[in-house]
Amino acid sequence: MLGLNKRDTSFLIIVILLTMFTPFLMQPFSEGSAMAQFNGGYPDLMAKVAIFGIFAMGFNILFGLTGYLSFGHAAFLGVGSYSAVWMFKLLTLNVFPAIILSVIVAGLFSLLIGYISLRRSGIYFSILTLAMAEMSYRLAYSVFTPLTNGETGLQLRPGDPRILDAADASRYPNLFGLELSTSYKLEVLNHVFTFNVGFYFCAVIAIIAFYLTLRIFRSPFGMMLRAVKSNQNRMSFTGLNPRPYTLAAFVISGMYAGLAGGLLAVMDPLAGAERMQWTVGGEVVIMTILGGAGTLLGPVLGAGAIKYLENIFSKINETVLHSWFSFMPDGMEDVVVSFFAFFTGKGWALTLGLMFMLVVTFLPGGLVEGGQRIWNKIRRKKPDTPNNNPAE
Amino acid sequence: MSILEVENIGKRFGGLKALDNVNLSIKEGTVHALIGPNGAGKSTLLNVLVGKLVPDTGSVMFDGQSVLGRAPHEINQMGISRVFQTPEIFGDLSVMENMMIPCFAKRDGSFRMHALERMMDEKQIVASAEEMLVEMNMIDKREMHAAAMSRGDKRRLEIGMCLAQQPRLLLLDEPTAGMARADTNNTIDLLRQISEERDITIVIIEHDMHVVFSLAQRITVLAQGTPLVEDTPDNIKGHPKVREAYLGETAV
Amino acid sequence: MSTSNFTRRGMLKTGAIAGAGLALPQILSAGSHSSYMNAPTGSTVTLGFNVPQTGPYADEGADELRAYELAVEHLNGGGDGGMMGTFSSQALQGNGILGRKVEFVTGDTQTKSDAARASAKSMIEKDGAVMITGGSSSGVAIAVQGLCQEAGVIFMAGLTHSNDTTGKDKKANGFRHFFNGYMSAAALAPVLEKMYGKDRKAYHLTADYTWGWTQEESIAAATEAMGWETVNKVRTPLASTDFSSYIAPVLNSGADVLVLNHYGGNMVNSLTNAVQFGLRDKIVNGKNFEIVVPLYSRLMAKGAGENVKGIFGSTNWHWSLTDAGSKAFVKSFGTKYGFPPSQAAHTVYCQTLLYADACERAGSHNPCAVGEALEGFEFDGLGNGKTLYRAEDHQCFKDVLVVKGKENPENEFDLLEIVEVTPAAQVTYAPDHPMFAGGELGACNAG
Amino acid sequence: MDVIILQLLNGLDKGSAYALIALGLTLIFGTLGVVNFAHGALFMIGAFCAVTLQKVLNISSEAIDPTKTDFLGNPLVVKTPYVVNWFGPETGALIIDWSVPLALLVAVPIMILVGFIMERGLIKHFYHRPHADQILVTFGLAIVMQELIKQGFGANAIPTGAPDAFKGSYDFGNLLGFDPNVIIYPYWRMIYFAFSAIVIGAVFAFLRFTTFGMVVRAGMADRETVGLLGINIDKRFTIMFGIAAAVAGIAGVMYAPINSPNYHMGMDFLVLSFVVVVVGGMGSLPGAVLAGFMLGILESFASMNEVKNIFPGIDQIIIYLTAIIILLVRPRGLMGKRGVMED
Repeated sequence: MLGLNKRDTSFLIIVILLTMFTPFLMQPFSEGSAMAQFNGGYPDLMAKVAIFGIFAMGFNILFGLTGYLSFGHAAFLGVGSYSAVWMFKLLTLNVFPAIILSVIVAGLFSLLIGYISLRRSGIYFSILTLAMAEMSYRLAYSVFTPLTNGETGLQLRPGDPRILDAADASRYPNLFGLELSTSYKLEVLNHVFTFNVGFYFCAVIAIIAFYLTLRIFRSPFGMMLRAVKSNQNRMSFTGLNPRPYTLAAFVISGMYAGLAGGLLAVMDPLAGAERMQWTVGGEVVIMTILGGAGTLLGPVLGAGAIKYLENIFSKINETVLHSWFSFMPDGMEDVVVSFFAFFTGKGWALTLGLMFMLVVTFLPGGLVEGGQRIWNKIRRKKPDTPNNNPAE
Repeated sequence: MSILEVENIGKRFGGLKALDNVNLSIKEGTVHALIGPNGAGKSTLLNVLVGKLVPDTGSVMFDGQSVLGRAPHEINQMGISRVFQTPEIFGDLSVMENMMIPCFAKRDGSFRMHALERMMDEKQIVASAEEMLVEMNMIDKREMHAAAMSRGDKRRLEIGMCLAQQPRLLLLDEPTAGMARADTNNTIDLLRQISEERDITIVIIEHDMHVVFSLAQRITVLAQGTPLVEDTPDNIKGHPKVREAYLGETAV
Repeated sequence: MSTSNFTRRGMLKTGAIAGAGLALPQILSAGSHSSYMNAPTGSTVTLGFNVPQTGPYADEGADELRAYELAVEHLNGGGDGGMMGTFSSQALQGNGILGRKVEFVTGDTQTKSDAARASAKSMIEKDGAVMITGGSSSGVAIAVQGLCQEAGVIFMAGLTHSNDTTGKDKKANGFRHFFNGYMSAAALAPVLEKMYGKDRKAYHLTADYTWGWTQEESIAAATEAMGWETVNKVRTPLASTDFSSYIAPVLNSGADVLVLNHYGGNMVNSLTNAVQFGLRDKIVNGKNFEIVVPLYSRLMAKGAGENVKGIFGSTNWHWSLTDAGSKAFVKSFGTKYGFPPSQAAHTVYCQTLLYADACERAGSHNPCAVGEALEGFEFDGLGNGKTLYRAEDHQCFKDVLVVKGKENPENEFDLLEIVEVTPAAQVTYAPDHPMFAGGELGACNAG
Repeated sequence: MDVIILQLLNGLDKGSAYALIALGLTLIFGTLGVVNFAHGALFMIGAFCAVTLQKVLNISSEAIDPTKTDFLGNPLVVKTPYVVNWFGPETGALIIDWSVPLALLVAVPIMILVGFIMERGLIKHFYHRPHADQILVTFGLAIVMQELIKQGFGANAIPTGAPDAFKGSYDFGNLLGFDPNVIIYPYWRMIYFAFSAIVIGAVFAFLRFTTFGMVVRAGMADRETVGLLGINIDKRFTIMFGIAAAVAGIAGVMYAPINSPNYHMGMDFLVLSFVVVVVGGMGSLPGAVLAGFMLGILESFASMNEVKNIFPGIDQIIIYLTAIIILLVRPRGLMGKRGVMED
């Protein structure tokens, strides 16, 4: 189906199902229970996971397949966001023109940066991309303020021209009139599930992006990219110039980043310069490695893990901890709470750092390898389980 | 008719003369061996031929066209393939994929995306890759991780990958180094077959004189970056200067 | 990764929901069940405290959080009531807000617009917060203010000093108690004139982003109006950590005053560097060389150590004020935490009380009703004297403190001394003042 | 002319800070082949050695002074540092005043120990892993280190002054025949420059004139061969890591009076120091030092308004722009070696 073999088709279907049921999967705990704090099924987080999943998927096409480690992909994310918001301001709040422009502009920008950076390899390439992204960030924050609105970020204003929109059209990003912020809530057995138009929009695009990634992985082009990573020497002694292949991968991943940037602006029409900072570019590197570089699902898992940790752990403050451990005797409760407070709330970054260290040390293949190990253990216990292990 | 003309090649590394005024003419359809002690400049010469090194002086003409100043992949496209001393294959890819890449290169030497095509839909390429694997006697290993194979198998694969491109000139850098005697004999047979059936010119660097004298029609002896003598194997065997300088220390 | 396992679980779930959905069909769309976003339905109301907990302003954030917790305690009738006793409006009863117990959620802005908005969104979408407050920088404040306007909740800004927050980026749902760059300049200029005279040459070092520019614009205009000459304005990159190459040429320029339009880490480092270069020991044009830091923060002044001694600046509030409100606040904060509150703590405490009070007076949490209750609201007893929440731009107009780094501090908190309390009238400007023009409040949004 | 001399001084001073950090980073790159993103954190921990020593020296006995009150109106608690109690007011005050130079003595053993633990406990498992993994694990470590420091010391900067004797600045203007005040430079920055020069010189001398250094240099040139010689290169790598950590640490200690230390100062320097190392050329110690000084000087000149008026915002990007140009003109940076970190 869709040019995929049977195994990949079932893999794609599983991914589609997982994505479509995200509002349930990320909301496992009932309202009011102590564990409700860990529910992540609200629109913003779900959409962020989808968007950063796209970002990481694209990055993985470059890094996972060719091995070129770029620290500058934040620049394309930022450029995508700026393009989308400008489109909102000038033309229309319909999301399609904005997203299309984001992808195009990011593609052109990555062509320029890729053309220059790919003249070098290894750490020299990494530093070139880092330098260009950091330059973009700093200029966007200061000198380019008329274009980017600097520190405050580019945002919508009532006075924007929006020449294609009717006077009574929606004032928020919309899908032909349907506002992306519209949500439907389903209350079942004390669970509240939120179905948000914006999330499903991002989810559909993420699935399309995933499908394209799958096709690229399975294509001769994908094979060539892996060949670049494996042995550039043999590649050129086989009559193939690696440069166009790496550049194509760079531009494709830049376009994915631009798409993600555009979607960020669609979900929340504000584009800030911080999106271009090297820390954001570093974040996508981390997502990809954490999930499993070069695997199909790994980068998405990595993106989910980091965004979840950032948004959920940072909200577990001492008051919440006290409410969890209130059953303990007073002195003990304080000790336990102050221990956990070290890792949650304002200490969430510590947990993040520890997680990087543990995963990289013990699971060199990232979270996907962890999943595989667990799967293998289960399989060894039940040898008759069918061998269905598509998340390679 | 000579296919490769090397004239006055000189290359210095700092104060060291790696190649000094090398002249060489390779006849089409022959097996030509380069021998000489370590450091004689054999590998440096090969590196010049494939575009990995740019010489300080001289010219290299392949089939009437200059090779110098071209990138390695362009030289390869002209019809020169090379087998390295340590096998250079795509270790992270399967054996089949390793073989498909030169088949692709043969068809699309210049860059084409193929990004949304299915690899297995490339029937012609799959077929020719499989054919080559059969010929190399490796078809049963097609799904194997290339890096996991034995050294001998890697060498066979590399030779197969070069042949898949149907080159006119094949350069081999010590193809039997570190091989057991049986493997060496297999390799000799393979190379002889290549030379005779496929009409491919072969330049081979080799220390094992058994291999050299079983295969070569012409032999050039290099010493200290410069050709000492060039002749047929029989004459080389009896050449006093060569015996003294090189073969004297080697049991023939 | 065992994807097939996931599917099985996913299938089970769907089944269960389909069944339950039949039994209990209750599909709601936003706003259909109530007249405004996140209207509290039970016996509690949730506020969202969105402060920097990581990144360079984490200490300000921590102090804000302390003040929030104190405010919640007071609103719910705990503690000594703090400024609730001195607040001129006596609508608050100590029984929560409108009889609902106040609960809160916290989040980390990381001092980044994206993270701050994500955190605010999660408070609104996940926790049902009806008001968002906090922050320690203008970029974040403006970003979150815009978000709250779109989402339909009230935003009570924390520490944000840029003119734009209530200028060109003002929003109907956003309110600022803190003062701004213009007010700093208007309060400082007369004091500088008195101390340093009319004939001065000023050299500006300015953080190269929006807040820095509005601060520079404000202070340059105010000092030029009283006769000072601006010799040079130099922009410094936000990411700078070492200002030596910007400080070194100052003396060479013939200037005799250095104005540091810096905040946070920039301010600590540029001031430290300026003192290091011995600028303050020099005599230029026959006068002592002076340094001015328009926006002072005690927590940050601490980072610059002894270098702040004798240096003028302005601040929103200081714990050494002796009015009843300030004393009550310092007492309850100091008793609870063991040290005096910062200006960031003060402003967010006031904002929380002001919000609760407006709800009481409006009789609703509806953002539009609350906004209406805050607009044009005049009050006293929150530490800054008589204050007006101006309806036109949602900016508080109140007395501004001009302070000086103390020469002989008595303890580690005693870093600043109040030189003058500039009355509100002197720092008030027209709503359409050019430095604030270009924006419009728009209509309030209730979601 | 005076402005140019002034910015040259500045550039040398900035450059010495960059060079010193890049030197330690290159030692680890060159010898161990490890991309250490925690190097900035080591620099930061060095600075906090100075902060901690200052705090330790200020540990005080407490007495209540009933005549004064604190901010809440309670009787004031008067604190007197134990050092003052033990050594008398003058000597005690002097010891506290000299806490930064004294911290060097504390920092060296602490940093070597931190380096040993880091190398043995973590880094050694990553010698044969991809550089991306090394980056991730050391980045994680850097986050953990800085979060721990934040939990202990807070997020705001902590003033850590130079001894009184070195406060203030020297007027070069008079010396060189310019107007007074036009070229002034702080004493402590000059000390920092001299200190950097000494440390850089010491590291070079150590590598050149000791057997240990020769083995390490051989290891930098060709790691495999040295391993084949039967030399216990592991032990030397550990020691090398300790030395690199100590260099970063003492650089941090001496930097504390220039800018008050805060927990994220390491991250602020991290990217910059990587750029310096790469511009210098991977694995080249002289390259790192040269690049450090070059970028420092360029940055100083770019911050002048005369330059900024021609190229707006040039001071924001000068370092990155220079890095790009140099890498495009010289593929392996100023003095890089072929094949180091190119794959």
